[in-house]
Amino acid sequence: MSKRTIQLEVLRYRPEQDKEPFFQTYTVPCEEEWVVLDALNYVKDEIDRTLSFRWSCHMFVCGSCGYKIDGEPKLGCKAFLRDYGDNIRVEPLDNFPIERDLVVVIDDFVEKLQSVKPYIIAKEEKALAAGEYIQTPAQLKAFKQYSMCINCLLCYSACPQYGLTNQEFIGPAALALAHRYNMDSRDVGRSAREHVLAAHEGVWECSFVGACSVVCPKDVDPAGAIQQAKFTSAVDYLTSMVGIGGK
Amino acid sequence: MQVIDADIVIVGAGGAGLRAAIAVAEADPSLHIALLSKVYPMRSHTCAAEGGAAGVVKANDSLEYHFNDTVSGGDWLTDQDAVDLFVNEITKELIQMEHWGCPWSREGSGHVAVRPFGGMKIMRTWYAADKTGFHMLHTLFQTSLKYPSIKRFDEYYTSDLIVDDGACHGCTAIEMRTGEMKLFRGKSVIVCTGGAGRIFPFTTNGAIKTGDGMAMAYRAGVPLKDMEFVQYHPTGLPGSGILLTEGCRGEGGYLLNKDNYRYLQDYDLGPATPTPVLKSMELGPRDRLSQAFWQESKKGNTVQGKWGDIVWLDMRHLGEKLINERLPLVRDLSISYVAADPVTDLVPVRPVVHYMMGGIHTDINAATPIAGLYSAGECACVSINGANRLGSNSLGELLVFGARAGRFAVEHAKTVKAPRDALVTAQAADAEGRIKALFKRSGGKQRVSQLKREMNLSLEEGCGIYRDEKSLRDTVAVIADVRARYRDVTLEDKSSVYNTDLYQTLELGAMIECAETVVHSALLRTESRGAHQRLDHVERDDVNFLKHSMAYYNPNGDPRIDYHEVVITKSQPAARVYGAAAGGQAA
Amino acid sequence: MGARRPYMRTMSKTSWFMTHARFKTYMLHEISSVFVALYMWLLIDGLFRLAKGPEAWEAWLSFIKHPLVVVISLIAFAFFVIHTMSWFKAVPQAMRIQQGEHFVDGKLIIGGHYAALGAFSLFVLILAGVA
Amino acid sequence: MARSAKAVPWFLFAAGGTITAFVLPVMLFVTNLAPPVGLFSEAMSWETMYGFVGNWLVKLVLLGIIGFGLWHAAHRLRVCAHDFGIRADTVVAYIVYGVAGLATLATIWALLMI
Ligand SMILES: Cc1cc2nc3c(=O)[nH]c(=O)nc-3n(C[C@H](O)[C@H](O)[C@H](O)COP(=O)(O)OP(=O)(O)OC[C@H]3O[C@@H](n4cnc5c(N)ncnc54)[C@H](O)[C@@H]3O)c2cc1C
Ligand code: SF4
Ligand code: F3S
Ligand code: FES
Repeated sequence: MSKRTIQLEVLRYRPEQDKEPFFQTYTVPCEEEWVVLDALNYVKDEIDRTLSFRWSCHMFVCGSCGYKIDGEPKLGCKAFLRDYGDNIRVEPLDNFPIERDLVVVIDDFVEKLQSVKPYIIAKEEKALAAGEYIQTPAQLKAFKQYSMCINCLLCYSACPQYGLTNQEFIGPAALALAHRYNMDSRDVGRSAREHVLAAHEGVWECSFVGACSVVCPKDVDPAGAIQQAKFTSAVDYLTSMVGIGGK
Repeated sequence: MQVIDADIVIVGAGGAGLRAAIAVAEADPSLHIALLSKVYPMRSHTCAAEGGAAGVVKANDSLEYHFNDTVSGGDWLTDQDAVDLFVNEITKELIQMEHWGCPWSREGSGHVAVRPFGGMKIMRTWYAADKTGFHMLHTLFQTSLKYPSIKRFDEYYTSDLIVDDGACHGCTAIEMRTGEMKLFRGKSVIVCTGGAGRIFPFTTNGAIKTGDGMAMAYRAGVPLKDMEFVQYHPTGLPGSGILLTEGCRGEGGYLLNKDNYRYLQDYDLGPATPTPVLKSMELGPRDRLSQAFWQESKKGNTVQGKWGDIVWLDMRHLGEKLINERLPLVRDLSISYVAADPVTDLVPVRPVVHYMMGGIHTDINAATPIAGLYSAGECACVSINGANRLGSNSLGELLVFGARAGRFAVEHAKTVKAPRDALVTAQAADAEGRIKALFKRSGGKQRVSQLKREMNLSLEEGCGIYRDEKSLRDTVAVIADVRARYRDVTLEDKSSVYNTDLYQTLELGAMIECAETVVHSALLRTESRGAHQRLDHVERDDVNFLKHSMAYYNPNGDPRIDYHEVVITKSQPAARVYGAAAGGQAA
Repeated sequence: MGARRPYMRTMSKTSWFMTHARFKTYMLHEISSVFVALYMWLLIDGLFRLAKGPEAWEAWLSFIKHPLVVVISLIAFAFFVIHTMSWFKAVPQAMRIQQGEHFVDGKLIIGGHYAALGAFSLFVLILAGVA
Repeated sequence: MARSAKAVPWFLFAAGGTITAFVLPVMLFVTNLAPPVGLFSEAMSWETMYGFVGNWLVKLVLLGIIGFGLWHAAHRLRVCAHDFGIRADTVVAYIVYGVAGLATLATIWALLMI
C-alpha cells in the first residue's frame, strides 16, 4: 500500500484552556486517495481525541466541513491530498468567531438566511388536488444554479466585504438564495424580500470581489446572482422613484 | 438544569423531523414546537439522497402497482395496511413539496418528470437531477423558517427520552456549544433521528447516522423491529463508500464482471436487453443485486482492487450529454474519488451498507407503544420496507410518516395533562448523572475508535450480505465483548465546549445497542428473506418467519427477541419474480 | 454562555488585500478608477484649452508629451487594459442570457465584447489616421 | 432595513464601466501615447480637433464618455476608500459624487464653448 506521511498543522483553540489559537502539528500516515478530512479523522481516532471539527456526509453535500486549507476556504472532504504538499495547514473559516478548534459560530448566517425569506411566496395557495405547478425546464433552469447552495459558508469566509463590514453584509449565499426564489416561476415574493436585498447591507455592500464564486464548491456563482439582483433592484428603485410601480 | 417547555418535542431535523415540524405548525399554530438536532438541519443525512422519491403520478401507473412492487420488493414482510396508506398519500406529499419549491426535474411540458428505479414495474420516481434528497431537505428546512412556532435547537445532542408510567414526557439534550444538559418537556415527542449505517465499516451513511434515536427508544422500552434487515446498495465507490445512485442504472448503466459480462443474467434477472427493462437486470431490487455480487466474487469473477473486490459500472454508452444533465454529481464523485470519468471509463463499484429496514416499532400512525412517543423516517419501522426497501421509497416514507407523526402527535398533545414533575426531573437528573460519571471515569484503557473498529469489522464479517449460524455467533461474541469494554471507556477530552470526544463516545454506545439487536435478530431468524440471507437456511420460511422480529432492551444481558404478526390484506406471499417474468415496463 | 469564549480573529481593515493574490488583483482593478478620474480631468482640461484657442491647446499637447506624463500615461494604459479585461470577464456573470434551456456560453459573450472592442479601436485609429 | 439609495450611482457606475472598458484604451492611445512619438499629429492639431469637437454629435459622445467615466470613477473610488479601511462612507460619497457632478457640469460648459 502506498503510504505517504504528511504534517498536518491544525489551528487549535480550546476556550477553557487557551487564551488564543495556536498551531499544533500532527504527523499523519495517509493513503494516496485520502482527503484532508480523512487525515483529520485519523488524528481524532488515533492521535488526539480532543481535536474538534464538524463533518458528516464525506461527499460534499452536507456543507459541514468547511475549513481554510493552506489559506484557501475548502471543503475538507473535497480537498484531495494529492493536490497538496506534505505540509498542510488547516484553520477554521475566516470571518466567523471560533467556537473551538475548527468549529466556528455560524448563528449570524442562519439569521441572515431567515431574513431573506428563503421559501416560495405564492400568489395564492394552490390546492394539492390541483396538482403541481407547471414549470418548464427552461423556467427551472433560470434558478436551478442558485438552488445548489449547501450553506458551507466558504463564500463568507472568502468575501472581504463580510469581514470589512463586521459581518453586517448579508453575504453571498443568503443573497444567492434570495435570488433563487426571486427567479422561481412559482414565486411572487420579490417585493417581500426587497427591503433586505436592496438595503445597504444587502446587495449594495457587495463590491463584486468575486471571491465567493471562485471558492464555491457547488458552482453556485453567488457573485453573478448578486450583480443580477443589483440590476433588478436598481430598476425597481428608479421606477419607484419616478412613481411607477414599486412601493 | 434548565427546563425548556414545549408542546411537541421533535428529536432530529432531517427530512422526517422537518416534515413533522411543519405538519404540527400547520395543524395548530398555537403549539410550541422544540426541534432538536445534533447538526444544523441542512447537514442531516437526507441531503445525501440522490436518486428520487417514488409516487404514482403518471397515467400509465396505478396505486396497485406501487403497492405490489413495494410488498413483493419487501419479500412480504411489509405491513400491507401501511403500504396501502403510503402509496395513497405519497403523491400528495410530493406535490406539496413541489408547492414548497422543490426543484423537481421536469418534462418538456412543464409537468414533473419521473425516472425508473430498481424493483419498480413502472417509472414513478420523482427526482431533482441526482440531488433529490439535498433539494428536499433544503426545501423543507427553508420552508420551516416560515413558521414562527418552530423553535430550533441546533446542535443539541439528545441523550435520553423521559418515560414515566408508560408515557413519554420529553427528553434530555446537551447543548453542544456549552456542554450544558437541558431538559425538554413536551406532551408528545417525535423521534426522527435517521438510520444507523455507521455500525458497519463500509457505508454510504454519514458520520451522524449512529442510531441514537433507535437506542434511546430501545432503552426506554420500545422494541426495535426487523433490525436484521440491513440493505446493501450494489453500487458504492470502493474505499470511501460513497454512493452512486440507482439512477445510474435507471438511466441505462450496466454492471459488468471482470470479463466485461453482464453477470446479472445468471441470477434470474435476465434477459440482458441493451436498454433497461424495469424489474430486470440492473433494475432488479438491491438485495438481489448485492447477493449476485457476492456470488460472483465467490466464483472469482470480480476484480481485485485495493479496497476489496469490485465490479464495473458501465455508463459510457449513455453519452456525455445525458450524464451531465441527469447524473452530474455521479460524474463529479467518480472523477474525484476513483479517478474514473463515467463518460469514458468503467467505474469500479461494490456493495455498500446503505439503509436499515428495521427500526423503532410504530403503528401506521407513527405511534410507538409508549403513549406520546412517535417516530418517523429511517429510524422508525412502520413497516413499508419489509425485508428489503425499494430504492426511492424512503424519501417518500419520511414525508408521509413524518407528516402523520406530526398530526397524531398534535392529537395526542390535546389529551395530555401535565406530567408528574418530580419524576420527570428525577429522570433528567439521572441522565445528567450518567454523563457526569462518564467525565469522572478515569484510568480506562479502551479507546472509542478501537472499539468502534472491532464492532464494525465483526458486523461486516459475520452479519453481511450472507450470514450463517457460526458467523453470527462469532459476531454476537465480539459485540458482547465490545459492550463490556465500552463500560471502561474514558474521555480524553474533559472540556465542555463542543466536546466531540463526548458525543462520539455516546454515539458508540448507541451503535453497540443497535448492533446487538441486529445480530441477535439475525441469529434467530433461521430463514432467508430479502436482505437477510442465511447460508445455512437458504429458503424463505413463511410458516415460522412471516413475522416481524422485535428486539427488547435487557439492561442485564442480551436483548430479548419476540415476534409480531405481519399485516397482510390483499397480497398473499408468493415467489418474488424479477427478470423476464416480472413484466416490467421498458424504461 | 458558561464556558464559551468564542474567539474572533482580527482582520486588518487597511491591508487585508495583501493576504491573497485574488485580492491583489481585485485591488488593481479598483485602483484603475484613480487613473480613469485623472484621465477624465485631463480631458476636461483639454476641452477648455481647445475652446481657448490654438496656443492653449499646444500647451496642453506639450504637457502630454512631458516624459513624466508619458510615464503616467503608460501606467494608466496598463490600468485601462486591466479594467477592460476584468470588466469583460465579469459580464457573463452579471448578465446571463438564457435561450430555452441553455445559457449562452460565457466565452461567446466575452469573445463578442473583445470583437467589438477591436472593431471600435480600429475605427478610432483609422479616423485619427486619415484626419 | 432601509432601502439604499446606492442604486442610482450604481447604474451610472455600471454604464460608465462598460463605456470606459470599450473606449478608454484606444482613446488614451490616441491622445496621450501617440503624440509623444509623433503619430496622428494631423488629427491632434488644433484646427482638426476644434472642427471635430465642434460637431454636435461628437460633443454628445464626448459628454457621454466623460460624464459616465467620471461617475464610474467616483463610485469606484468610494468603494476603494472603503476597501482601504476608510469607514466614513457617507462623507466619502458626498465628496466623490460632488466632484463628479461638478466636473460633469464643467464638461458641459467646456463643450458649449467650442
Ligand atoms: C447516500 C444515500 C442515498 C440515498 N438515496 C435515496 C434515494 O434516492 N431515495 C430514497 O428514497 N432514499 C434514499 N436514501 C435513504 C434516505 O435518504 C434516508 O433514509 C432518509 O433521508 C432518512 O431521513 P431521516 O429524516 O429519517 O434522517 P436524517 O436525514 O438522517 O436525519 C436525522 C436527524 O436526526 C438528528 N439526530 C440524530 N441523532 C440525534 C441525537 N442524538 N440528538 C439530536 N438529534 C439527532 C440529526 O441531527 C438529523 O437532523 C439514501 C440514503 C443515503 C445514505
Ligand atoms: S454559495 Fe457556494 S460557497 Fe457559499 S455557502 Fe453556498 S455552496 Fe457554499
Ligand atoms: S466575494 Fe463578496 S464582495 Fe460580492 S462578489 Fe462575492 S459577495
Ligand atoms: S462532510 Fe459533508 S460536505 Fe464535507
